[in-house]
Amino acid sequence: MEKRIYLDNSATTPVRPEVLEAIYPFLKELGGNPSSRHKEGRLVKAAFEKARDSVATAINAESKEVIFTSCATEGNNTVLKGYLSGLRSRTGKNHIITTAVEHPSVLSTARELEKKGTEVTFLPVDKFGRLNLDMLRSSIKENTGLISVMMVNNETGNIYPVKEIAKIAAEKGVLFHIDAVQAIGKIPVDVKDIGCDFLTLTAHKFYGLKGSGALYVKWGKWASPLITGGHQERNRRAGTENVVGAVGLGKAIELAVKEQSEESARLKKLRDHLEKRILEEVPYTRVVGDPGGRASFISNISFRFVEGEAILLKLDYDGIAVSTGSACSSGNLEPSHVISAMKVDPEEAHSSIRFSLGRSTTAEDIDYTVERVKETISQLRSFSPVYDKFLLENEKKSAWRV
Amino acid sequence: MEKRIYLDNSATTPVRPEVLEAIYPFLKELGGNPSSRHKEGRLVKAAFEKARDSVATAINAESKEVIFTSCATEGNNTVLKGYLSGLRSRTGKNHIITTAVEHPSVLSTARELEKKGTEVTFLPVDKFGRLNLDMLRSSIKENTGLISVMMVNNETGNIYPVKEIAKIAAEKGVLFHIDAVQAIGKIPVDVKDIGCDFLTLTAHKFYGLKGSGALYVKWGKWASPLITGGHQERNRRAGTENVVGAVGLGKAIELAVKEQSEESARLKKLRDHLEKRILEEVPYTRVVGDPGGRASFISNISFRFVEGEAILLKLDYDGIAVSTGSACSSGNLEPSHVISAMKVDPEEAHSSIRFSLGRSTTAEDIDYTVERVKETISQLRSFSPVYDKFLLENEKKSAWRV
Amino acid sequence: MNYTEKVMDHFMHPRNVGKLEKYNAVGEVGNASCGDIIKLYVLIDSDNIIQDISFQTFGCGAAIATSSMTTEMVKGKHIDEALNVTKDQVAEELGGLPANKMHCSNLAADALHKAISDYKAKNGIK
Amino acid sequence: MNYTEKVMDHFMHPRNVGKLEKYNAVGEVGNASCGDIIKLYVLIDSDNIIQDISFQTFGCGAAIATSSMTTEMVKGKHIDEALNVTKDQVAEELGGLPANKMHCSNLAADALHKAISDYKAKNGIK
Ligand SMILES: Cc1ncc(COP(=O)(O)O)c(C=O)c1O
Ligand SMILES: Cc1ncc(COP(=O)(O)O)c(C=O)c1O
Repeated sequence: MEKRIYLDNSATTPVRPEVLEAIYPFLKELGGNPSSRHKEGRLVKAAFEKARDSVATAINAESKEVIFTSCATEGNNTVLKGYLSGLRSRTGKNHIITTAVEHPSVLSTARELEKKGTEVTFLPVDKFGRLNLDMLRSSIKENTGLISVMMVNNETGNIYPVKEIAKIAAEKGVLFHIDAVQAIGKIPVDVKDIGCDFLTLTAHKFYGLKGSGALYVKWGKWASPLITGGHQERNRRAGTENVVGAVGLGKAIELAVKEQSEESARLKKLRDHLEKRILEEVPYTRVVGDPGGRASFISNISFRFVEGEAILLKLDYDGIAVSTGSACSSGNLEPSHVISAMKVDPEEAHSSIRFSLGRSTTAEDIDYTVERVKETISQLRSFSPVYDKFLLENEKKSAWRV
Repeated sequence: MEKRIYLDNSATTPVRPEVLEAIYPFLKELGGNPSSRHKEGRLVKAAFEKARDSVATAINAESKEVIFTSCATEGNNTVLKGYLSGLRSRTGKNHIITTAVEHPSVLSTARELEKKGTEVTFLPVDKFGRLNLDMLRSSIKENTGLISVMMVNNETGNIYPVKEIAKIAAEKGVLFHIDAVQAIGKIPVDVKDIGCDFLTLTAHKFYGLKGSGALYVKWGKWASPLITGGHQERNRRAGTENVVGAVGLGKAIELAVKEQSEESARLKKLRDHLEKRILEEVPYTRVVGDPGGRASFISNISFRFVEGEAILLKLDYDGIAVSTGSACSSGNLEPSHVISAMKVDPEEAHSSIRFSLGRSTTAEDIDYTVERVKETISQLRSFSPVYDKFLLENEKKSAWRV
Repeated sequence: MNYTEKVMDHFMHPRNVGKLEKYNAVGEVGNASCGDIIKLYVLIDSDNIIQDISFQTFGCGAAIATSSMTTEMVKGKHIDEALNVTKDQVAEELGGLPANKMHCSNLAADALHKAISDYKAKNGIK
Repeated sequence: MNYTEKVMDHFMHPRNVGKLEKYNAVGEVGNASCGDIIKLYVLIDSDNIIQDISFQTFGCGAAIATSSMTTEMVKGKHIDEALNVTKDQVAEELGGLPANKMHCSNLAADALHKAISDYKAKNGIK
């Protein structure tokens, strides 16, 4: 493959060498079933449980509070569906609160629950993507069972005040779920410090394997499983264990947390440089997101007058991988629900590009990217009818002023 | 690791070298998200879809009828729960028929549905584990929506007449789901020839990776997803795709099907030899299962007067991995539900051992195993109170006869 | 959801791009909220032949490629002949389009219809 | 659900196994449907000391190991002292047992109680 600059680390990350090394024995010879009683089983079980310990340590949980899943989407479904059906039947609580900027795995699931009779409040955000905690507090009702808010937004990098939300939830006796997918390895994630009841994560966002995730459930808060069958995972998630995925997740999260502060600082510098140059050198651009609180590896920039997919394809041709919105909504022609929720006007919503930096990103990558972005945007604007109209209107305005 | 003889291939199989080779590039460098539009995404997408084609080809389905899942347990849950909730709301049909010998991923799920108001018929089996098709036919009612029967039993190897069942189901307008987990690579599996609506499989039973499976859904028969979120898998299974798992599954199933007839014949010889020797050389043993129709790689043998776990542990110490019942029910102290359903008396039900052969099994393995089994059984019987009592009673009987 | 090579070629190297110096017909369709706006500039001569044509497009790869291809397909044609060019033909010439791009982003033919009918109206052509 | 080394040792090399040639007390507990049957043979001398003891067990690794350990723990003890040996002590001596094996498969102490109370009844000991 020719030299590529991969700036789509929010969509997924490649497997890092240490993870490959950790899983290799389980691909090469250790093929037992962790539930088996014989030596082949016990060897694998030991590694599997060690991986669970690593996940627990990384988020300051206890091992028995960690359930391996096939991905964060499954984890989010488990909390929203499994939890709710359990809670509803026990307590009658049938209202959940979430936000308009959640990942589809929460949002669509909440919408599905809504269709089936659950009451759902989707909290709006302001133009920076920020939540209003007073609004959150006042939307809690007698029958509110669960609040689900993400920790870091996957499109803007916005950081949500989960600790404050946890406090509100606790005061009101409401359970609190966090989608921490984009937070692991980016900002500290400590379930005890935050005080949440559920937390989901997925390995492939921090150099583990796709198809492997974990769900933290505070001890005592378990409700009912999404996937039933065998006795795996203390009856909380049936199915033969994804050993390779879990061992990889254990190693990946251990390294992600260890390297977090240094790597975040490094990426912040690169990200800030990227934004500074683009904002200075490409007119009619702006950063979409919360200037006061974003994780340091994402930059969502809108390039007025041109459409995102066209930018993406041109940069791809130049060897640079970026995205418009989230990968799992590609194929969707609507502008991103996250950007739309921020009351960005539709034309601008179609014009935004997410740059997400990662371990491979260098300063040279950023400078090369800026050069290609400049060229691409000016090319695309050269035949944009929207830009043309804008220029004409500006001319008129100046003419008047003269 | 010292020389081991792995006779637990029904629990899981190690990854075969060709599969490792196939997935290696996706662990080493190709780390994109198949839903991404850029080159990193497209490269991975192409391999992912090729894997889907391989699965489709292997079971004679069309690619769009294949949904990748995290395991057969998820697949079975999807059919039973997703399907049923969709069907119930559309047609009011709320009765399903399954058997007493299904895997827990079907059985527990059916029981859970039962608790929530679905009517479930669990068809009994005879002492050989066989179903009565007349009984099946007559248990179909106006409101029967789904029949779920496995193709090959994971404990006995019994083959169930899915083609006949499909015919009955079709006559009565009932949908038919097959758990084909233990059938792939063991007997031919052709969804068109069988005429089923759903079929589940899991990669790790035929040398693919744990945590990766597929669900066949006949085109037009889709109801509703278990896991909701992004647009992956044509909106039928959300979550970032397990690329490594799927690519491995594609390669594994391709090889499994290609080698099926030759490998089955080879294993049949070895299995028959194992049974012949054990039955001849170890008294008070018998094969549990259907003498007229078993897949050729499993042998479930009961060793009267001794308990299965003790046999398992002793053989394990001697370097031989076998199992009592299914791996996912280890930790369960009940005798196997499959053996119990065959009206085997409780003491004998506790005495059964499953030998499941696989690619690594050689004739020497089998002969060594027989020797160790002989020794183990005679040791354990030497202090079995049940055996002692049996001998005394026999002595008395002979004394009377004199 | 991949584009054919032909689509990518027209996207990367769009033909007849920008605004003609001289034109006597204009057609614009689409709006920003659906993500695609296409504007055609057409120079029609006295024999009603499309002497020249160019486009401006705000939109995705498919929108740009179909705009480019449409202008190529109708340039030099009599306007009535040009009106026979359908979206399906444009897509076919491009070797196909992803299903979800077939209708939303394949708007250049509509823009052409608009341009020509305006032109006809203005010039009293029936 | 793994066994400790001590459990495995007693399982692989069970002590006091089989049926004593000479015994004057027997205790049997368990049944086949729960998967464990333990039978103890005890030789108690005139001072009510357990001179010898052996076991027969139908059961899992834990059942065999706890049987073996129990016989070791009570051999040479006065019967009243032997009655003080609890299941928990047996499990502890073995370095622990998996939770689900703690009660179902740890039956040897029960068998001993049975053997001794029968012996006491037969011999008019209170
Ligand atoms: C017959 C049968 N069905 C379903 C399963 C479930 O497969 P998995 O554990 O990969 O979900 C298994 C094996 O575990 C099985 O043997
Ligand atoms: C914020 C967020 N939540 C959930 C997910 C779902 O993760 P997965 O696709 O691995 O299930 C993603 C990424 O895809 C994400 O960015």
